[in-house]
This record gives sequence, C-alpha cells and structure tokens, in this order.
Amino acid sequence: MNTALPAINLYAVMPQIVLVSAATVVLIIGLFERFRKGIPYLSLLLLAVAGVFALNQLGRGPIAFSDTSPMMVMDDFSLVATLVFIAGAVLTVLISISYVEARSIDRGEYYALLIYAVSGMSMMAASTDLFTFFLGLEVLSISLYVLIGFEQRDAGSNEGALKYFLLGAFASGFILYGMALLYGASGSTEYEAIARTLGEERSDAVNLLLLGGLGLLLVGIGFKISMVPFHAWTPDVYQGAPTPVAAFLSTGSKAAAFVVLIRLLGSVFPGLQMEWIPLISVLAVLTIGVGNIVALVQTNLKRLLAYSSIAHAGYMLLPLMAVSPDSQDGSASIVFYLIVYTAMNLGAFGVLAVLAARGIPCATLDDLAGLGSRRPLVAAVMAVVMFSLAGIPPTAGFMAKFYLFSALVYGGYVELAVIGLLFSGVSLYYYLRVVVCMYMRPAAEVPAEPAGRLSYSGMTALCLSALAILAVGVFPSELLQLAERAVMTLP
Amino acid sequence: MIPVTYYLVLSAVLFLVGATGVLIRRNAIIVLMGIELMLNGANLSFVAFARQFGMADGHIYVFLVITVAAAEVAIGLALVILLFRNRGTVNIDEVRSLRW
Amino acid sequence: MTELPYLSLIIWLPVLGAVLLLFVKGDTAARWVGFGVSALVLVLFAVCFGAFKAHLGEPQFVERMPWIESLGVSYHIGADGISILLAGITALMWPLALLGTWTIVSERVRAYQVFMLLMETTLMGVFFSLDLFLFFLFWEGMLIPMYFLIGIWGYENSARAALKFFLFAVFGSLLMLAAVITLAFLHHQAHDVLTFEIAALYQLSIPPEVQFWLALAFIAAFAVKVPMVPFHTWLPDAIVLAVVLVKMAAYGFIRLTLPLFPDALTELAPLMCAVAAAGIVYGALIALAQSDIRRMIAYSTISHAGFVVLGVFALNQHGIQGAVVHIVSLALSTGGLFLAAMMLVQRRNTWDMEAYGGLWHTIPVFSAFLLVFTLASVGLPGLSSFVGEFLILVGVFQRNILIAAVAATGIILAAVYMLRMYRKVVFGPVTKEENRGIRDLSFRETAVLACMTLFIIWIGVYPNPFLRTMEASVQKLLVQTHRLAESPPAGMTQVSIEPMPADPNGPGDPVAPGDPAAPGDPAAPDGLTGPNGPAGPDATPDTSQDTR
Amino acid sequence: MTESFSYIWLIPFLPLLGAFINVFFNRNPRVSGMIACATVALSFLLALGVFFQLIGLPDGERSVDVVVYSWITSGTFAVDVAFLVDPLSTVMMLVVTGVGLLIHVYSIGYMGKDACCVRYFSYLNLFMFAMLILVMGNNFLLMFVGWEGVGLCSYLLIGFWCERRSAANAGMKAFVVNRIGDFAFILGLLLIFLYAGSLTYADVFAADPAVLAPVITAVTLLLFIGAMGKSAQVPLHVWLPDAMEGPTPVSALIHAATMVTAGVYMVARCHVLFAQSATAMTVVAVVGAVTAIFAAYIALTQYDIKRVLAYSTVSQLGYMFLACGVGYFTAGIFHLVTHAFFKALLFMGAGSVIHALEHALEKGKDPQDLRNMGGLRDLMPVTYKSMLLATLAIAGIAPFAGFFSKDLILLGAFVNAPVLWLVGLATGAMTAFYMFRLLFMTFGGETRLSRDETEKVRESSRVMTIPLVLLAVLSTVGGFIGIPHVFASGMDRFGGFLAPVFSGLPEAQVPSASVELALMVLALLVAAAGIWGAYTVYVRGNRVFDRLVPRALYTLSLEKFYVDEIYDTFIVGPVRKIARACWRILDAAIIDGGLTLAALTVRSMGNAIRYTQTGVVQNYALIMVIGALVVFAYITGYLGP
Repeated sequence: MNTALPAINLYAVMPQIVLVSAATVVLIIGLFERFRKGIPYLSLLLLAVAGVFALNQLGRGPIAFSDTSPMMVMDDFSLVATLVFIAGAVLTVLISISYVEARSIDRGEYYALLIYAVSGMSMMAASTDLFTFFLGLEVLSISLYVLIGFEQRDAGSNEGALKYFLLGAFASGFILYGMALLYGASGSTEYEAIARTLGEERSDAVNLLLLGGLGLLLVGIGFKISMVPFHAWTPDVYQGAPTPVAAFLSTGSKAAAFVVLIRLLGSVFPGLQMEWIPLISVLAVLTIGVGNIVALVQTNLKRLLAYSSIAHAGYMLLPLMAVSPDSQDGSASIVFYLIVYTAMNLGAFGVLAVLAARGIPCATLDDLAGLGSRRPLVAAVMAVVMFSLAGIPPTAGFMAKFYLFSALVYGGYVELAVIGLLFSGVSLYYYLRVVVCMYMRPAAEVPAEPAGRLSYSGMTALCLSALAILAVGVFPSELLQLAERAVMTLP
Repeated sequence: MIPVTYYLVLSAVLFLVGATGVLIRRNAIIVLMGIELMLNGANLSFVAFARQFGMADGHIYVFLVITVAAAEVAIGLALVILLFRNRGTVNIDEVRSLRW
Repeated sequence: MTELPYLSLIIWLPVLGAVLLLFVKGDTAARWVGFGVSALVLVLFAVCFGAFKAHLGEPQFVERMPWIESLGVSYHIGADGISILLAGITALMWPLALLGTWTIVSERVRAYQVFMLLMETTLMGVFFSLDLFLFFLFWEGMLIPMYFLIGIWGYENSARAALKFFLFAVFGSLLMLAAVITLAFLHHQAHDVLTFEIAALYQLSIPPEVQFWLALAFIAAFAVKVPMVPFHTWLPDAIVLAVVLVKMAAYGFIRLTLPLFPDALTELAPLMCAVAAAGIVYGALIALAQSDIRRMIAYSTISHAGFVVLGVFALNQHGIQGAVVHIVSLALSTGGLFLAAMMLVQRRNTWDMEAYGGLWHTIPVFSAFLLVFTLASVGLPGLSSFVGEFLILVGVFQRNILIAAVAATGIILAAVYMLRMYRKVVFGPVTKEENRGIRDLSFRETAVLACMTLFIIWIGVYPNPFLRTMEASVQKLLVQTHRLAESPPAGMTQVSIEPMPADPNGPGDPVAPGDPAAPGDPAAPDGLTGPNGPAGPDATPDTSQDTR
Repeated sequence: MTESFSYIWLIPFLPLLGAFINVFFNRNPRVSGMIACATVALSFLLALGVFFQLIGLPDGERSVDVVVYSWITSGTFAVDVAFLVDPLSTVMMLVVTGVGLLIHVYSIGYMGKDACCVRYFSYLNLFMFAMLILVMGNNFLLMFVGWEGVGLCSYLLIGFWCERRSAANAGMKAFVVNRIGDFAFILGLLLIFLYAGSLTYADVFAADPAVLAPVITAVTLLLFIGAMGKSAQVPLHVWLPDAMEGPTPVSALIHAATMVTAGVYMVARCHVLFAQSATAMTVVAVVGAVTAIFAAYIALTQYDIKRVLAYSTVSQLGYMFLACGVGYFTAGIFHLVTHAFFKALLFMGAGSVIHALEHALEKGKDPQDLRNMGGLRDLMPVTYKSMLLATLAIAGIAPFAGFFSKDLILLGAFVNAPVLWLVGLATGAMTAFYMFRLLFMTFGGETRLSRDETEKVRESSRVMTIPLVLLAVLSTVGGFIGIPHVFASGMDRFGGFLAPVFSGLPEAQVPSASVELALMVLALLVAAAGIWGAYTVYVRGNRVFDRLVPRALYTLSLEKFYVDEIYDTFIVGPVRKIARACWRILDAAIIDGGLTLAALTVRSMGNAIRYTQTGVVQNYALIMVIGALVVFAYITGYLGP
C-alpha cells in the first residue's frame, strides 16, 4: 500500500476559493442589521478582489489542481469565463441595490447567494471532470432557486422559483444519469479519460453508453442554456424572478453552461462530431426560430427578453459546429458573443430593474410609451441595447454577430449562417418595437408616474454597459484578442 | 454473481419511474420524490459501475450526490411551503399564473 | 500623408457635432450647431475637392490604419472620382436640408440635428470606405439615424413606416453580410490572408456559380434601398430621406456589384436592366394615379431610381457616368421637390394635391421654384436630370434597344405625372380660401431652394466638370468589371441590331462599352489597386478582348 | 473662320439675358416690354449681320461651326454647345428674330395692361432663346435642348392665364403630346449615335451612307414622329387648337410663325438622312398631305376665330411637310417663311379684333366667336386691310407671298405624287373658303354687335398696328424673294441662297414651262372658287351648302372628327385605369399585401407556439422528456445518423 497523498495545487482553485470565502463573509456580515446598507458595496469589493485575482493569473499558463486527477484547471479559458461572470455579478449587484430596497428584500443572503452562484459558475468553467462540473452546476442552481424565489411574498417569484427548481432538478437528474453512463463507458469522469476512450477502439456497448451519456448531458446543459425543446421554463421564470435575478439568470448561468459546452464538445467529444453536429445544428436552428418567432408576439417585456435570450442561445450554438482541432475560431466567437451578450442582456434587464425600483411601470411594451421623453437617459441605454441585441452597427452586438457568423462561414456552414442571419432580421421587429414604443408613441396614455431620480448605482451599471457596448462596437480588437487567447489553451 | 447489466436495467427503471412520477403527479412533494428517485437511479448506476471497475470514486460520487440531493430537497421543501403559504395549495398544476 | 486627414475629418466631424449637441440647450442653438457643423463639412469638402486630381482615377487622400487585426479589418478610406462626387452632393445637401427644415422640424429639434449629423457621418463613411467591412459598418449603421428620422419626424403612420423600412433594409443587408463574410473567406482560402480590402477582393477569381449567389446577395441589399420594384413598398411610407438611399445603394452597385462579380453579370445585368426598365414604367404609372404629393414624389423616385440602376447595369462608361450624374441630379431635383413640398405642407398641413390650386398668384416665388424642380424631374434639357438620363439611355441603347425604348417611355410619363401635380397645385383658380392667405417663401427658404436651383442649372448646362471628375475612375472600374468576362454579356446583345463593323468610331461595339481599353489605359489601372493589387498572378486586367 | 462668327452666341444669349433681367431685376411692367424688345432687336440685328457676312462668303464655305464650349463628354460620347451658321440656319434666325421682334412689339400693346406682363415678357424672351438654340445648334442634342425648351415655353405661355382651368389643361396637353413626339425623337438620336458615333450634323451627314443604312428608315421615321408632335401633324395635332388658350401674340409667335415650324426645319436639316429612305419620304409626304386636307376640312366649320387659324396652321404645316416629302425642301422652307409672315399677321389681326371686342362686348359673350362679330371693316380699318392682304396671301392668290411658295409645293407634288397634288389642290380650295369665311364673318356684312358695343370698338393702338402693317407688307411682297424660273430665270433668290444646303439632293425634275403655268392657273382658279363659295354663303347669305352637303359631314368637321374623344376613350382612359390598377391591385394588394401576409403568417406561427406555453410545469417537463427521448434516440442511432 503506497498511499501517497496526491499532490494538489490549491493555487489552481484560488478564484473559486476567494469567491466562496467572499460569499461566506458577506453571508456572515449580512446577519448584522447595522451593516445592511454596506453589504452590496462589500460584495462589490470582494468581487473585485476575486476579479483582480483572476486577472492577475491571466496568461500564466494552465495550472492543474492535481497532476494525477486534475478535477479543475486554471487556464485562460476558465479565467476569462470567471472574469465575465464576475463582471456580470458586479453589474447585477449594481442594478439590484435599489431594486431589492424597493421590494424590501434587501438582506445579506441575497448578495451572498449571488456570489455563491458566481463561484459555482466559475467552478463549472474550470472543471475538467464531470463531477466538478456537476458540483459547480448544483452550487449555481441551488443559489439560483433561492434567488428566484427571493421575493417570498410574491406569488410570481414563488411560482418561478418552483418551476425552475422542479425542472432544474429534473434536468440535473438527466445530467447525473448521463454522467453515470459516461463513467460506465470510460471508467472515469475525467474529460481526458473520456476523450481517451473516444480515441480508442471501442465495443458497441461502450459506444452506446458514450452516445447515451452525451445525449443526456446535452439535455441537461440544453436546459441551462434554454435550448429548444428544453426552453419552456425560460419565459415563466424570467417573468417571475426579481428582475436583477432574471438578468443574472439570463447571462451568467447561461454563459456558464456554454463554457462547459465548449469544453465538452470542443475538447472531449470531437470524436463524436458525426453524431452531434447534425443534432446541434437542428436544435440550434429550432432554438433560433422558436425564440425569434415567439418573441414577435410577446407584449410582456421580460417574456420578450426571455425569448430573445432563447434566440441568442441558438446563435451561440451555431459556431460549436465550426470548432475543429485546427481552428478555435468557433469557440472564440462564442466567448466573444457571451461577453457582449452579458453586457447587452444585463443592460436590458437592468433598465427594467432600475425603472421598477422607482415604481415606474415597465411590465409591458405599452408601459414604455414615451419613455424617450420621460426618461431620456434610460431610454437611450435601452435603445443602444436593443440595437445591439438586434446586431446593428456600431454596437458590440453587430461585432459579436459578425464574428460568430464569420466563424460559421469559415467552418463551411454558409447555409446555417444565412438562416441565422435571416432570423436575426426577424428579430429586428421586436427589438425595434421597443424602440418604437419609447420614442414614437406619445406618453399621454401613461398615468402620472412617480417622480424622482433613478438610483445612481443602477444608472452607473446601465451607462457602463451601454458604453461598453458602443466601445466594443467601435474598437473590438482588444476584446477579440482576449476571446481568442481564452480558447487558445483549449486542447 | 449478478451481472452489471441487471443493475443498470434496475437503475434505468428507477430513473424512468422517477421521471414518470414527475410527469404525472400533481402534488409538489410527490414530484420532489420522483426527482429523488431519478437521482437515485443514477446513483445506482454509479455504484454498479464502480463495483465493476473495482474503483472507489463511483462510491464517493454517490455520497456527494446524496449531499447535493439533500440540499436540493431542503430548498424544494422550502419553496413548497412558500407555495402553500401564498396559494394554499401544493398542487403544481394549479400554479400557472405565469404563462404565454 | 503629411496633410490633414481630410476624409476622416469629413466623416467624423458630424459625430463630434452630435456629441456637442448633447450639451447644447435650446432649439435655436441646436439648429445652428447642426447647420454649422454640416457647413464646416462642406467647406472641408470643398478644400478636398479642390485638391482632388481627377485624372488619376485611383483613391486619393488615402488613410490607412490597422483596426481589427484579427479579423483582417483596417480603417482604410480614400476617395476616387465617383465617391467624391457622391460625397460632394451629400456635403452640399446637408446644410441645405438642415436650413430648409429649420422651422419645419419644430419638435425634438436637438435630437433631429443629432440624427441628421450621424446620418451624414454614415453616408460619408459609405462613400469613402475602401474596406468592405468598414463599408458594411457604415452601411448598416446608417439604419439607426435613418430609423429615427423616419419614425419620429416622418408623417402619418411614421412609426410603422420606419419599422417597415428597417426590416426591408435589414433583410437585404443581412444577405449581403453573409456574402461579405464569404468573400473574405474566399480570399483567405486563395491567398491565406484574411482581408476585407475592396481592392484586394476585386482580384479574387471566384467560380461563376458562386459569384452568381454572392452577386444576388449584394443586389438584394442594394435593390431594397434603391429601391427596385418589387422591393419598393416601404418607400411611399418612408419617403423622408429616400433620395439619400438611392445615392448609397447605387454607389454600392457601382463600387461593389460590378467589379466584384464580373462573371455573374453576364446573367444578371440583362435581368437587372429589364427589371429596372419595368420599374421606371411601373413607378411612373403609379405616380400618375396619386393625389397625395408625397406618394407621388415617392413613386417618381422609384421611377428615377430605375434609371440609375439601368445606367449602372449598362456596364459601360456612358451608362455609369450617366447614373452618377443622375444620382447627383436626383438629390437636387427630387430633394428640392420634396423640400419645397414640405415647405408648402408646413403652411397648409396637407399633402393632398386637391387641397391646393391657384398658388401661382398667391405665392409666386414658391411656384417658380416648384416649377424648376418639377421640370428638372421631368428631364428638361438644360437642367440636371437630362444629362444623366440621356447618358444612361445612350449607355443602355448600346446594350439593348428594346429596354432603352421601354425606359424612355418613362420620360413621357414623367411629364404627365409631374405636370399633373403642378397643374393641380399651382395652376387653376384658387378654390380654397385657406390658400389665399398663404405666406410666400421666406428669405431662408428662398436661399436654400435657389442654391439647389443653381446647381441644377449648372449641371444641366455645363456637366463636364462633373463628368471629368469621375471619368478616370469609371474607366478604371470598367477595366475591373470586364476583366474576367470572356465575352460581352450575352443576353444584352440579343435584341440589339448589329452595328456596322466598318465604323471605327462606332461606340456600339458591345465588347468595349465605354472603351475601358482607351489608349494607354492598360498600364494605368494596375499600380494602384492597393496593397494586394498587383500581387495576384491572375490580377492583370485582361483588356485584350476589347480590341477584338 | 470660326472667329469671324464668334459673336454668334450673343444671338440666343441676348434674349436669355432679357429674360434674366426681367425675372430678377425688373418689377416695372412698362420697362419689361422694352427690355424684351431691345434684346430681341439686338439679336435681329446680329442675325442680319450674320446674313450679310454669310453672303459675303463663297458658296462652298457657307457652313461654319462655331464651338462655344464642350457640353457633355463621356468617353466616346461628346457633344458641344456649338452653333452652325449656314443659309438654312440664317434664314431661320432671321425669321425667328424678325417676326419675333414684331410680335414682341405688338405684345407691348396687347399685354401691356396685364398684371403679369413682366412674367409674360420673360417667357417670351426665354422662348426666343430656346427657339434660336433649336435652329442654330450644330448637333442633334442641342437642337433637342431648343426643341424641349420651346416646348416648355409653349407650356408656360399656353398656361399663362393659368387660373383658367382650360388654359392649364391645354398647356399640359401641349407638353405631353409633344413629349410623345420627343420620345421618338430621342430614340432617333440614340439610334443615330449608336450607328454614326456622333450627334454633330457635320459628322452624321457626312458619314458614309452605309453606316446608317441598316436603320435609316427607323431613324428618319423616329425623327419625323418627333416633328409630327412639334409641328402638330395628324394624329398628334390635337394640342395645337387647344393651345389657343394662350395670349394671342403667343399664338402668333409660337403656334404659327416659329415653334410649330421647328419640325419642318428639322426635316429640312436632316434632308440628307430623309433622302436616303424612300419609305420615310413617302410617309412624310402622305402625313403632310393628309394633315393639310384634314385640318382644312375642320377649319371650314369652326366658329372660334383662333381655332380656325389654328387648324389653318396645322393645314399649312401639312403643306410644308408635303413639300419636304416630295423632295422640295426649299419649297418647304420657303412656305415656312411666307407662312410665318401671313400667319403671324392673321393671328395678330385676330388678336387685334379680340382685344377690341374684349372691351366692347357684354359680359358672357365670347370675343373670339365669329358669330359675335361682323361689320368691323369700318371700325378697324387697319386691321381689316392688313388681314385682307394676309388672307389673300394664304389663299394663294398671285402675287401675294403665299402664292409663290404654295405653288412651288404643288408643283413638286404634281411631279412626284399626282395623288397628293390633288389633295393639295383641294386643300387650296378649302383654305381659300375658310379664310374668306373668317374674313367675311369678322369684317364683312352687317355687324352682330349691339349699338353700345359697336361704340366701344376701337382700332388698336399704334404699337399694335405698326407690326400689322409691316407684316402686311411682307405678306404682300415676301413672295418675290423666290420668283419661279417660269417668270424670270435666276430670280429665285431664296432657292439660290439655300442651294448650298440642299446641294446634295438629286436634281428635281421640272416639268415644261407650259405645264407649270397651267398648274398655276389651275391653283388660282381653285382658290378663286373657294373665295366665291365663301362669298356666296357668307356675304350673299345663300345657303347652298346646307342643301348640298350631308349633315353628317358637317358635324364631323364641326366636332373635329372626334379625335379628342377617341384619344380620351382609347388612350387616356385606359392609361389612367392601368395606373390605378397598378397601384391598387399590383402594388397595394399583391406586393404589399403579400408582405403583410408573410408577416401575418410568421405572427400566427408565433402565436401558435406561444400558446403551447401553458404555464403548467409538468407540460414543460413532458416537452423536455419528449425532446430528451428524441435526442437520445437520434444520437444513439435509432433515428439514424
């Protein structure tokens, strides 16, 4: 018996450790009523610390958690992902402050859970083992269940949380079962081991296990990224959840799932491309189609954004097909898109959150009538975000779409690119409808609204995201390089 | 010795039974139980495979999963209680105010 | 370049102005800022135009900076004879338009000025881009200011109109986007360099069937905005800046569709000509049935746009030069017509022709200007449109006599619908009391319209400076366009009668339309095709076919 | 050579300057007339200078191109703004500026009191400019500029009293009908350019006939259609009678003396081309003859004094085309000149009458209706006498101007196409009849005016009568510039002057002197018969024709063969219907409706999917399970990749 302890490198999981500790600190300090006002700022600070940590580590090469059984790895990919999650969380915190105050749910747990969720996402991004992925996923999910239902007295919030919980747990079941099958096939849950099994000669039974496992994993991850037909929860949950949580949900959790998907499909399962490429392409087109077409007929803003986020998930699925060992353009374009998408969607939900915090009705399209003259700055942000979501230059949304479809074309999928582009043309209709309501419809029918300034923190977040969208739209180079560097270390 | 296939079939049956429970039962708590059943089906597979490979990690995973499941159930029950407080029912097909 | 970066200044100055406007309080101040900035652009442009060397035929004032290196995109701008003319008319029209709508736009003035300036930027950007990506960026970016301009300051149903326009336009340009990406990809495949340089893409040899689809995608984008029948139905509702779009789209046709896809044109050019000719008649006929001035102008624009497209796809020097002159003249005549109509509507608040009548005696100055613009639209010789229309017809005639003849009927119909409008609005007895007390044009309005009139007459009477400015560039473009075509566009010659081979002066030789292979030419066009220009072995323009 | 005519651009430019000054700097109605007259007078003087300079040159050098500047240059297409000085253009210059000057002067009297006379004189000057460009240009495109320019001025001047609906409509009708001709004209130009490679007369006419041979008939016919529009030949004549809505001096200048003869000028200018196509020549001759008799027939019964003259103009233009069609281009131009004299005079005389009656007649009575006139002979002696001379001239009575020119035309017709000669002869009779009918109804017999009205009738002022007198003189003696060979050899100065222009044509056949003389006598007899007929009916009051002529023929003439109605029914109406159909059905319903339908389809799809979103969480789970099964089945191969 020579049981040497495996050499572990704690440094490899430093961002996660910082995040978990941060969340715990926030949780504890949140218990003290007198610090209540300071909690969000403390959270911001701690998130920033984690961010600095991650930033500092960027470009230093991958560090594995353990040599024999890596479990997690800190490479540029996971670091960039973590940074995106942290940035998303920062914006979420900013737009939450006034919102949770207005709803009287400003408790320390709120922020703590947010940071826990980020740590879960970060864990997912860094995982090189199905089990760490599963744990990260659960940390994220459980935090989200609570966050969505955080407005305990609100039936909608409660309903949303329940739906997300039931379906989420259901999807976890699929993932777990899929993991079991993969474990059965390769004798390990490590990505590398699975990839190795795929590279070898294998029996039909093993092959069946591998394929079945992959299929079930796709179902579970598809649920998280709201891929059709696993999307049904999305509008209901977004509508029910507190708006900042919906923002976080639509960006962070989706991004985390995508990051895992890139790793899995790009590095683990390229051997099964023949099987999953047609599947993903069909599902992606379905997702784009359903998201865009149903969004056309929505009048509730949060539902509209939900369907829009479904459609965007569809776009992001497309370049997965273009990922090949000799070109990481596809992955890079998804990473870039995710970054931009995070800014856009946080901006869009942020507008709703900031307005709602002030008691300004903003549930439906009609509520926005005349916003352009009532609240010019917010309306301007919303317009920028909408144009960006629609992919009109000079916004980041255009650059993201351009890069994404370029990768697709370079991968040889011109038809899919054309389909995607045409549907994104359809999407213009509903994005512009928002703009039409804000600018081209008189505000007369809107009842007198509460006066007063919108919260500074919220506006900061909104302006930040709008500026980021414009800046990236005009000078995308840096961010593009970042995205490219992130995927460079992927095997 | 019972071949591993038997365990696998059993686990699949457990998983499907759990899934069916989720689909057809109205009571939120029983739906929760269905989900537990699904997770345990997966656990059974893990254990069976671990046993076949003669490795410990499958067992360890099962413990972790059980922990996770417990956490989930805790949240789930809390949500069901809130549901009952808000609406006076735990029938999930009556919870449909968010739709379309 | 040690000089000022003129083109960048021209492009970005309006954006600066727009930013400045955010800090300006008060409508009048905002108007002055808008006008001032656009006037400054005009001055800059004039300086630029003065230094322009027409005989070179290659992009000048070139600025080039790396921009998005990983995508092979650079900030590469320059002006050749065609773009400088179109940019010129834009630079001229902008201060005039802002001045002309000084009081017509009375709500949200500041925003109006902002969007107008942004629009100017995007237009200039489109004309000066030498990088396809940059071109597309400006092209799409234009939609945003355009959308607001139509939606907020349009007329009834404007929000719907704006949406309709936007959707039409976007579907077209998304197809183009796909084609743009494909082009860059093809270049990457062939030369292992990812680039969007237009000049480099010119040199690509693309299989004809691929060209066909790519060309269709480009045409879709441009046809929607020109607009060509049947993609025109957004126009009547969103006429506000239609003239601007004609300009851009036609430029797109000239700059991109022709030289990028020479082989595809053998099939597509006759088709485009036929559709354009049909559009001319169709637009004119519908204009005939309108009693709403705005809709009539809209349909007349469709008809005139048909002429422009026709000229472009004649694929010879006459046609293209005619098309460019016609675009410029359209901006003045139709633009003037619409501006004048807006001034009238500002006074009486209705677009219905029947509501007017007898204005000749109540507001003579206005009536006189309206007459000038009407006649310019009719294509009266001595005014600007005639030059363009005639050259276009000369060009098309060499291609296909039948199509030219059909197009020429548009000239008759134009007279009918335009004069019908004029008769209803200006002639006849005063039937409505409201028309009696109507104010005549103010000094400001008179100045604006007079300025446009002056240019209309100038181009009509002495168009040669304009023609000369673009001559070399057009010839170079044609060398490019005919580079790979082994035979003349086949479909075009079917109907035309064989010209006499004996006649050495005959312009009718369909192989050498507008003789791109003019003496001394073959050497000239190569050296300047940008960094990748002369590199490709197959890049040398094959001009030998012209001498057959 | 060029330098010696370098001032020539001033001839068209001066009237333009006049128009410019009047538009921008002059608000004084009195001065406006003076400016207009002065500029035209200067042009006239310059034209005279050109004339004398030209005869100073040897025959062979009497064709000079003066390039002013290069107008449109695009590759092989190059057109200059350049003028051609040759006998033909000089004749036209003289006629245009000369007659134009007289009419300008006359206008001072006629229009001086009108509130808008500044505008009027600007238009008139602008017209002079355009007309001079038309006749002086050295290439087809410049001719086209003038061609359209005169059309524009005609449009503006017909619609001068635009507050009258009929005037506005007439203006538009004139422009549009002309445009139809112009359409053909443009196609002709394009065809010429396509084959000859140039639009300059010198190049085109000097080109090898083989160059244009394949299309020569098409080219000439297209050009001729253009001429038909401008010169109001059947069936494009409909605009000219309506054009009488304009002020009478305008009718005299534009719709009698100058603009409408542009078509004849153009055909004469292109004689080289026309002569190459026998078909085209035949068409020209036939259209001319048909128009001549057709319009004369209508003129027989019209009551509006100006309409009679308008139809008479159409008819006379027909004569001119007949002349060109039979190859007697000189005769055509000769008739153009004499016609300019006497028709301008007739219009101005009519204008004088109308002017007088306008002030005299009670409200509601039409001052242009012949039935409201009569017995004005003594009241307006100058007008009467000058009009009498003009009427004699147009009727072709020797030795007045019309006799010589018309005789030459009939001679040509007799030689080349006897049938057309018969038509011409018949037309001559009708011309004499309707012109004297007009004269008798206006000036002869008893007055149909009331006493009050009679007292108010005054002879027109000097400024109006002097031009009348001058033109009367010209109408009387104008014919002597072209005395036929039969009477005096070598006295055909007009023909001699134009000879260098038409030198390229084959020598015309000339019948023997006796035949020629017989023809003249015959023509005179026929004219006399016409006069006798008019005298019988309108002076003697003998209703002989009422019994002889069937009612239907009379109605046909009175209703102008229903041409307008036919056009309305078969062309204008259908076009309007098609336009509406295009708009309502094709555009709104099919194209736009199709788009709306597509949008609706997408929306309804959206709604369909939307309502699968029931809100019941188990349904969502079910969808997931079904999806998972499909995915599982697919990926494990049961759905077969």
